[in-house]
Amino acid sequence: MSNDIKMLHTVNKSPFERNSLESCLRLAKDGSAVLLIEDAVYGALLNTSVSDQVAARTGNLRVCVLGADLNARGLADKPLIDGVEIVDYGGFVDLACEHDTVQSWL
Amino acid sequence: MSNDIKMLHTVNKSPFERNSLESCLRLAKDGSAVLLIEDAVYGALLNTSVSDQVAARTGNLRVCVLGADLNARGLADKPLIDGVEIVDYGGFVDLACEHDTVQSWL
Amino acid sequence: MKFGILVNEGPFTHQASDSAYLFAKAAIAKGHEVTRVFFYHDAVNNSNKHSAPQSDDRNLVKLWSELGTEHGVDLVVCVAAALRRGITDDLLAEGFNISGLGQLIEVGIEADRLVTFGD
Amino acid sequence: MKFGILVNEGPFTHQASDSAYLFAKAAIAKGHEVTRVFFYHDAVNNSNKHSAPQSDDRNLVKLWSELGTEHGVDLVVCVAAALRRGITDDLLAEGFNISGLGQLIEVGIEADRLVTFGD
Amino acid sequence: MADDYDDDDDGPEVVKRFMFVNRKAPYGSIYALESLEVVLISAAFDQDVSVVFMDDGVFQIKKGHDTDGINMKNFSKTYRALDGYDVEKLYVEAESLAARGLTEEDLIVDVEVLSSSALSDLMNSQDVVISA
Amino acid sequence: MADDYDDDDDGPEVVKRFMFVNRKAPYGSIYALESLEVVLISAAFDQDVSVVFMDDGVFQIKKGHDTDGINMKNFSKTYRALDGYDVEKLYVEAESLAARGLTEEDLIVDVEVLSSSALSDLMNSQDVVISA
Repeated sequence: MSNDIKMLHTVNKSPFERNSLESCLRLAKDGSAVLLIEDAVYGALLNTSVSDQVAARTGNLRVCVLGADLNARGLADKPLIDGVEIVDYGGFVDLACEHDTVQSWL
Repeated sequence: MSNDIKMLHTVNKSPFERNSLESCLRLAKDGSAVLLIEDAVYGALLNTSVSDQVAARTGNLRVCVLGADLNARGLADKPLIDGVEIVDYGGFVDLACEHDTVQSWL
Repeated sequence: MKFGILVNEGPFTHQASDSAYLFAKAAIAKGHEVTRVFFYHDAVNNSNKHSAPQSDDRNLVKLWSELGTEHGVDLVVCVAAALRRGITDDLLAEGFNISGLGQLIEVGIEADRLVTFGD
Repeated sequence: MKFGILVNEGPFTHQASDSAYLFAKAAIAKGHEVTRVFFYHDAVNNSNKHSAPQSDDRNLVKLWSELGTEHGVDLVVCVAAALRRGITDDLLAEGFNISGLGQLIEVGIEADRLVTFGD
Repeated sequence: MADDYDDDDDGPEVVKRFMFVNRKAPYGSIYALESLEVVLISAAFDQDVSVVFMDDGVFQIKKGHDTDGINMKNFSKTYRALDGYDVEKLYVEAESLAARGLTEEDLIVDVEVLSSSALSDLMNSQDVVISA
Repeated sequence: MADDYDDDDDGPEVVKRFMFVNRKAPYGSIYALESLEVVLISAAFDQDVSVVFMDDGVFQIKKGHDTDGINMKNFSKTYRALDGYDVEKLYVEAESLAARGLTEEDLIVDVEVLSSSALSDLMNSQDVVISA
């Protein structure tokens, strides 16, 4: 579309429990950013039953994960999917600024 | 196990949104009853992406669905999976009496 | 048969409280006893007497109060969960009382069945 | 940049209110403006001044109040959602005000970004 | 307490593209009902409003709701009133319908059924996206 | 307001088998923390208590929680204190661990790892099952 804007998608639910990450990945357009926060940070882990689903989009989406939520859940020592960036709350704010619209997948 | 009791499992979440029906079906022992209430009544419908998962257990589980919740959601006209029984709130109470323990999959 | 009921969610936001209420009513209608309803987590908000839903909507706080007073159902609001969420004695509708989590374990022991409604 | 924030859940039960608060703080720390936080659905419970979490836990109601008064953030509690849930003017912590849903659309129009936190 | 409705005259002049995304089933939680209330209010602001039903949100507009047995208000007719508020752009994701065994015939309002990919394009043309 | 803890002496004499089933991730919602509070109280009643971690509940007992960055209380050490309350029967579903890329080494407490089928048998021997 000619009037395309840049979108930041946030997801906050565990991909093992709910379908919100799956729906976000289905609808997020190439070139968009996806930020995993709260219980969605589990979606950034390597070697889980949902890793492949996320890894399949890291080539054409910018996938980020909130470090504070990763650390809270004791995941600092766990390998993440290749290409996933860790950001802090300031980075979350920057992402929101850099994109025209923020959509939350609740 | 020798001290086996009879269980009623209730599920109240949509199987399209959450994993609770799937977990319930994985853990429910043959001979138990499963009652679908609230948004879980969608799990009783035929011809959906989760119908097969439920139909695979109707042979060895008693699967019931709360009629009041089906009707609320406009599903009275929709075909249900073979073997699924519709019960009313009185039937819910009876099921709870007939089984020794009630487990809610929230 | 003696039923205990555990409710985990506040009124309106989730159907849990509605379902619990209709289950309790059906059990009483069938001649069973509902000895206690325990309100935990956000369910403590079921006791807020200021709840004023639209006139064509059900008023769950009032329905629970009536059930409690008419049928002698003990409506227990968990003190720890209530403190966190700002539910104080001043806010309690008729029939509700604030007490400890021990009341949940107790009804689990004493009732024939404990049925949970939540999110 | 001007941010509007929509919060959909009460304090404690879901992390949404915590995340929204930390996002608002980070935005302000970076020199942005948070013009309004709109509390909808169960988020109206964020304004209950009687909330008394354990002493070693965060007190979200207080944190929001401070953010509102220190940084001029308009803390709007939706009137329709509040009525249903029994949140009255008497319960409001400092800095919160009850107003209509129009305030949400208005901040959506006026802010550069609207960011939602919910369940 | 302020009035729930703002006068059109008081509204800001900017016209933004607002999209409301409904992904949750009705009655099991209040999000469907309270989100509909936001859509109705938005109509008073003369913005460019779209409403999307996807995932379990498609169940919100299933025909034939009858809530007598659960003691809750049946608000499904309100979707039919959206037209009267000039909220005319209603979209449904085709994949969500199919997974739930539904077709357009099952829906209480006229909608435009879009593929995921077409819906994705539409989302990427919005200024504000509100979901619950 | 009643005291949060009942004296052992006042408790009923019946011993029932109580199972607490934890299926939700910590911090994203309060269920993990408030459910742990119920388990602790149950210890005062001299019942036969089991605690199960399955689905996202296994994340509750992942090692190394550090909640400084989210301003929430880290309650994971309390699971290690359960032993002191004579709550010793902790079970984890093997399938849940595997799907999440975790092993017993990742857990902060000693648990018995059970297959779905063994866990199913255990559930079917309980008098009261409480989940949140």
